[in-house]
Amino acid sequence: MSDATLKARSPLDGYRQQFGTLEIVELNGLALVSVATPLDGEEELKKAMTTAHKAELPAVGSSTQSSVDDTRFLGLQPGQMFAMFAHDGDRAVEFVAKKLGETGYYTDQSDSWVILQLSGADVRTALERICAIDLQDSAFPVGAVTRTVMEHLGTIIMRTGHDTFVLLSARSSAKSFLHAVLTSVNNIQ
Amino acid sequence: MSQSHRIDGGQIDRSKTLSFFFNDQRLDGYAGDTLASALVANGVKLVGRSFKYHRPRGIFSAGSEEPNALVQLRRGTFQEPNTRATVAELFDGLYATSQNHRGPLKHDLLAINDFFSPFMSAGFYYKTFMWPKAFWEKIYEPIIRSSAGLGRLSGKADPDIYDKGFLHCDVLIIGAGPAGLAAALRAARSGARVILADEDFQPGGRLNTETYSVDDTAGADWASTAIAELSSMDNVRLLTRTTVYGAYDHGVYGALESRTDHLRDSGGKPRQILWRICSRRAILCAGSTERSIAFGNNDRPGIMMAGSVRAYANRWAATPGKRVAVFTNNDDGWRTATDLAAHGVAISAVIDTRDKQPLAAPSGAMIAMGSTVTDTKGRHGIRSITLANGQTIDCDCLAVSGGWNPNVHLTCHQRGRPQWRDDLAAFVPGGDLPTGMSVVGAANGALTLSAALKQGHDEAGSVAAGLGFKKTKSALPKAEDEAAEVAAFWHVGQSNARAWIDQQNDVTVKDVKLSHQEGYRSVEHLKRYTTLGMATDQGKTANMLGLAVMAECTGRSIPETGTTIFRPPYSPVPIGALAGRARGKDFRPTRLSPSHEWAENQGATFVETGQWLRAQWFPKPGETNWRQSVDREALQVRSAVGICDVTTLGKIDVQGRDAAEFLNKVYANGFAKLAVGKTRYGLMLREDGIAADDGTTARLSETRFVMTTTTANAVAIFRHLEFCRQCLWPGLDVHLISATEQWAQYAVAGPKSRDLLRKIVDADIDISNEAFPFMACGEITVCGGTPARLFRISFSGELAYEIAVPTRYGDAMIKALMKAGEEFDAIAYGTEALGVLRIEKGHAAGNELCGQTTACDLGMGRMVSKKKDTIGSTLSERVDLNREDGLTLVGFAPVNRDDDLKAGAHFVTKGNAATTQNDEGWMTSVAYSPSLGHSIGLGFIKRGHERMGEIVQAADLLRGMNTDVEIVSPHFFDPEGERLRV
Amino acid sequence: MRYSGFKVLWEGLTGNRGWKPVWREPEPKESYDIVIVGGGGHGLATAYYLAKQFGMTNIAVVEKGWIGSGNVGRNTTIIRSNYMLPGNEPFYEFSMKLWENLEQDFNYNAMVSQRGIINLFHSDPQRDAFARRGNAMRMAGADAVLLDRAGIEKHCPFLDFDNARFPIKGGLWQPRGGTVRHDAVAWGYARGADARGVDIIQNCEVTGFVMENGECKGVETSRGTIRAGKTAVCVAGSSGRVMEKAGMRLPIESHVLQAFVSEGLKPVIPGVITFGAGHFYVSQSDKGGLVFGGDIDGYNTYAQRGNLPVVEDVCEGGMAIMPMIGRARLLRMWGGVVDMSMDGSPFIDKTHIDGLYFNGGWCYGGFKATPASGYCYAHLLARDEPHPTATELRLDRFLTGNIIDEKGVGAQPNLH
Amino acid sequence: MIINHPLLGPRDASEFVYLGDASLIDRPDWQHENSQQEFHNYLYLRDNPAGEHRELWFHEQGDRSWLVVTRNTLTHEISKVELARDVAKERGRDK
Repeated sequence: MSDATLKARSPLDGYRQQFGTLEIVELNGLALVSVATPLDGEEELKKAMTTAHKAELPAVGSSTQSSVDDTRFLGLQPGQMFAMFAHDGDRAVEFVAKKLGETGYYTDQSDSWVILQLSGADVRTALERICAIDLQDSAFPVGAVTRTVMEHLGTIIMRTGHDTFVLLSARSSAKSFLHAVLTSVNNIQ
Repeated sequence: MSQSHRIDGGQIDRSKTLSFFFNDQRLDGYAGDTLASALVANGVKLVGRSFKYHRPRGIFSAGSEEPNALVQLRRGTFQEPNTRATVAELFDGLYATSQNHRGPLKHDLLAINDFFSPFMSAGFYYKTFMWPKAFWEKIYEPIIRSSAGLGRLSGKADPDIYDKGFLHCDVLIIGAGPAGLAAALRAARSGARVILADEDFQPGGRLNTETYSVDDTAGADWASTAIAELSSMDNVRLLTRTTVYGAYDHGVYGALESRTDHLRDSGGKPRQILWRICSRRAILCAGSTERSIAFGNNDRPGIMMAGSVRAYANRWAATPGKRVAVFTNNDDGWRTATDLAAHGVAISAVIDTRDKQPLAAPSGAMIAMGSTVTDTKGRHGIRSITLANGQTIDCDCLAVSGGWNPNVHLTCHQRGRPQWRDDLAAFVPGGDLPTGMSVVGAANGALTLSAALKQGHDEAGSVAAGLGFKKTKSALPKAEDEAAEVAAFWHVGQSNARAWIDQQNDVTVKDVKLSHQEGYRSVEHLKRYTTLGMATDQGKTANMLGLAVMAECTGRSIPETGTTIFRPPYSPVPIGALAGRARGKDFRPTRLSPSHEWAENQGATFVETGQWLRAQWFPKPGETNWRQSVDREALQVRSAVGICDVTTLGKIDVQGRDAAEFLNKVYANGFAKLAVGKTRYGLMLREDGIAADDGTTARLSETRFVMTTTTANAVAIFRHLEFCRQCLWPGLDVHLISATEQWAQYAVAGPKSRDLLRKIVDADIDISNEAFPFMACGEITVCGGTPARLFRISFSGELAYEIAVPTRYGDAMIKALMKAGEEFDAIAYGTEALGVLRIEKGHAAGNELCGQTTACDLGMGRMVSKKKDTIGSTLSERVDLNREDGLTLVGFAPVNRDDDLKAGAHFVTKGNAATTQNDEGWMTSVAYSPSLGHSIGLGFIKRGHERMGEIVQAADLLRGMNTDVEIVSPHFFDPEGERLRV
Repeated sequence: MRYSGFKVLWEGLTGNRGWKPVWREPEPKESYDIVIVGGGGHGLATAYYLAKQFGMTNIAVVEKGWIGSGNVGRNTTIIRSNYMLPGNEPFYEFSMKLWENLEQDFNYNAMVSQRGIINLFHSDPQRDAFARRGNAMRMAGADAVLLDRAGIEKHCPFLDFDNARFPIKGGLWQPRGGTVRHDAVAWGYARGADARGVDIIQNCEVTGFVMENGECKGVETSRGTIRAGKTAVCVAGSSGRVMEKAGMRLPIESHVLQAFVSEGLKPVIPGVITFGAGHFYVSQSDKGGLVFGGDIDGYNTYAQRGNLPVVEDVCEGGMAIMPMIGRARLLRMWGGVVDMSMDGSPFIDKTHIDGLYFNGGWCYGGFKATPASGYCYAHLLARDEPHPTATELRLDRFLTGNIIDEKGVGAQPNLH
Repeated sequence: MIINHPLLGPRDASEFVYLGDASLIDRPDWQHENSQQEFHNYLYLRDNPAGEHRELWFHEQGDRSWLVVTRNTLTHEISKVELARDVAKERGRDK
């Protein structure tokens, strides 16, 4: 039996920086759980989401927000979504399972990603240097979410406000990803 | 001579004097100048040398089509070869030198080539330099190479930085001349997202270089008003200094924006930005390029395109000559005479090939209709011209106009082929334009101002409407239609002297005729044999002439003779810009495991494994070479316990009611009956029956498995599994998600591994051999409640485990393990020791799973189940994959124990010569085994399993070694595998 | 007419009036012993060796466009014999030996320039694979040298040794590798074949095969029927299109390979250099242009053009090992349609149809094979048995499992 | 190139990984009496048409869908994009 308890570390040890009007913050304390829809199980999952979260099943490319709690559902691929909610522990799956029961297959993804939030008036100008997705309002409105690639790194991008975007990229390359974002910011200023 | 050729007017800022250097001579110019216009203003005529004959060359044009005025810009590591002076913006302190001469520009030693020109006609080098054979690489080629080429690279890393970006728009408008501006205004006013790109730093195109007026204001002023309006609209993105260089599939365009080339110093910002523009529609308004006429000695400095001559006068207030003659086959040429005269420049003559009424010309100018220029004089700058009738006329500049070629380049980048228009004596865009592209203005053959404005205006209207934007009032800009008649005239027959077609590559009329004479008659043969149009200007001013002369030779029309295809880029693009940020350490991302920082602090040496950095070994004080560290680490694992970060292995979460059935289909061996809480080694085949990847898969519940893949194949295997899931067996309830990043995983290996882990796992968890035997797995907690996964698997052949915790605890976990291990002399070991241990056990890895070997070759033939439908099982049974004399993976030990084995050596039966015929296999992996005290190897050899004990040669011709090795079992250490079950 | 330095001098002095056409422009005859479909490098070489080595001259080469308009006219001019597998290496080494005597043989200076080729490696497993390859080369009589980092630095001091993402650890060097003036190869073979009586017929498109009770008796063309004892298809890039007219499906996909050339520069690069951790290879032409390329675009296509992602990927590779080329400008980019075969290796074989022969599947490496491909195809056509160095290049090898997969990536053409 | 994804709209082709002819969905029956020939034809032989081509693309840097894209190999024009899973079901692969 070990006396030591394990101390958690975030991918970038809580990065936060202001560049003119543009702010970059590493978001921590968020749980990410992938929910896969069992074959022919979509209806039950929908029901469970309505009862437990008052939330719609998100279409691929968009996200829905629970109206009773802080859970956001990210529609990332057919038959699979991410549930994102505030949670600082390592028991995220249990929380989701408690609500949705056996209507989905769950995999904890909370430790798989580095999460950066970019906000400010220049945010689109900075992102256009690394993001091939058209981020203007008509093409990528608030709430939109998708996986794409930036500087050779797979990235999930979600628009959470008019001038606010949340980027998720693989944890192991968090430093390279931050470097890519910072380079864009430097290059436009 | 300070700006001796500067005249009144122009769009330069005389309040900002800029000084610059050309061949170390200090000169002055003004803001708004290009290097070329500043040189013109200073009366500089000779600016370079031609490629082959090293003939004196002067500025020929005023735009990106320039073939002659190529300079080396800037100094040191910033040195930039082959820069066209005509597009280089002047800045204070600009430093430029001329290129391609030995000795001073004025007295180029290689000018001697010109005297030998009779022997250096087109393709001469294909007919000689063949004897003696050895001389080609040793003598001829080095001489040719050293005199060829133009500018010089610094040979040092490019110090500038570059960036890229993505833009999206409804309408991309290429070119901000009259047509482009008219189109942009209309499209933008309709509310469409517009991108307007122009290569110039001052939009307006020929409105800036001509004296026309639009809407009753001077053209240049109208242009700046239009730009002002467009800049004020937030649905418009105005990109100046931006060349759209290529048209790609589905409305994607490549564009290069120059950001700091016009500045003395980039200030740490990107020099250029490479934009990839996604457009729904594109309107090409690229204008047209003037072409020359071929006549005797038409390549002298001071002989220029007529439109460029007046461009220098009108826009840059610089006259290329004080006594200018004009030689034209069209009305436009005359405007050069009148415009320069208006600036007070003397016009000595206007020679028009057409036999018709002369147009209005300046007084004092000699007019010759239906005449031609046959020859010129003046070594470093033109002094006089000779007419067909033998008359000689003095001039210090000859303005030549052979008509205008629409800039159809981008219309050809996909399948488009230009069509001939007789009235223009030029090619215009043909059918098969890139999807979504339309062409207007001069680029479309509308060579007059009002026609260009109208086409731009109209097309933008219909494009906007087509995209569903509202119709808004937008008036058509008014302008006059100037005279623009032309009568095709290509080259002056009477000239006996050489007449140049391609000024940079020194291709003359004679060369084209010779090409025809020798049978190189297709346009492509002509181009390749004579190098016509292969220079840095891609023949923008030359191709038409060459085509016309070839047509004359074949007696066919120009369209019958063909057209050369324009390929991207429209104008050359720096390789640095195309690479963007991807250089040095930023070439590709770096993936770090959670224990990386800890390993760094231990002084570990790291190695690239794909994008991952992995600890290779952990040197201890006093260890002077890597072998000492690796031997120690391997021995310590065998005798006590070692810890190795295996986080990089691919991990895939496989869930669903049919997960087991799915695994049964993708693995060659069976998985359907794997019990919950158990782990199994799995071998995956490709559909062609070759081994693809291997790993262990653990069953955590009835519906949940955790699969591991090799680090190298993680991504490809996931893709393959998704293919199986979505395309082959969509009826199965199975779901995949990568968990590689979610878990920090450590191998704890060695006789003391259980004792160590007992100090880590929580008390209620029994990991005794009985409760947690070999190949067991389970979800447990460690260090007081932290969730973890424990697998009892072994790559080293020792009692061993792999323990995984959520990545956030990875750093803490390695520290906890090392601390808990202190009392057992635990050590951290890296990938090298990992390799030694697996080779001692005969486990296959990347070098064995090389994509060319079957399960049989690997000694796992029996694992391939014949009782089920598995990827690869059918084709693995093909005869040649199951030959009697097939390869087998076996071990090799040096007969002389002191010999070092080398991977990559080939096996040859003792006594046989090392030849392809005698080749029996190769050594895949080697290591020094500290446990056995000698070098050991794994390798494939024919019939290996039948040849145990045989001595063969490991032939390594590359490293001059031929080692006797004994064929042995690949299981060098603990062959019965007792140690891992205790 | 014989070319020589003296001839050049004489013609120079007499106004270059005496140069004769390098090939005739004959009308197609009604029938030939052999009709070669495709006037590219391989087709012309086949005709040349049939005439010169096997004494067969009643031969026509029919070409849809202008000769040399295929990949011999749009490649990156590299020659090498650095292959690994016994099915390949002897063949490519045979080709290398033919290159070494080519110019004197056909009296045309194709500028065969053996300035060497270096394949860089960046990891120990890569080194082991190159050692395996280098030894296979040496065992087949080719030359190969395994260089360490210092050895590379000596040859190419300008590479990025200090700051590279994937450090250069060494390379496999073939000193006899190099480059050749690609168009001249087609012209030289054409001139040599024409001089020996072969009819080279340009602008003559094959529209079908003449089939009589299951046998191939010639071709239908845009210029009429041409009968033939044997019909030899040699149209790499269009193999699928042409063989489909004979009802054959092939283990081949058509893909586009892009290539690039920079503006002319004074010499900076000695031989051919290949990056082992990215998609980039480069040499410098005698005119001074950097000639470089990388990976195929990766999707089926018959269009001779590619797209931007590969252009950028190639330039990234270039800057990653050679940051000095950043200020050199890319002058021209183009694409060639290549036959990507299922194991990355070619075919020189009879088909199941009597009288119909097939040569193709050269992937992106057909240029270096031109002489041996022509020679071995000629051998097969003249003797009806494969040349000793080409015995494994068979169409049925996937049925038996005798795969020749140098890269070890399996039946996926765009990975080879 | 731009691939108009049925769920996500236009996306740059560089997000995708190409596999090949959509006939790779029609994997033969392993128990067919001539299964080796069948698998050989399935895995190795191609129509390789000059014109319309149905082909498999994987949206690796996207929604991880395998798509069947109908694209002209002469013009690169894309006329149809479907989810491969649906195509596979239509061909009865879920039975």
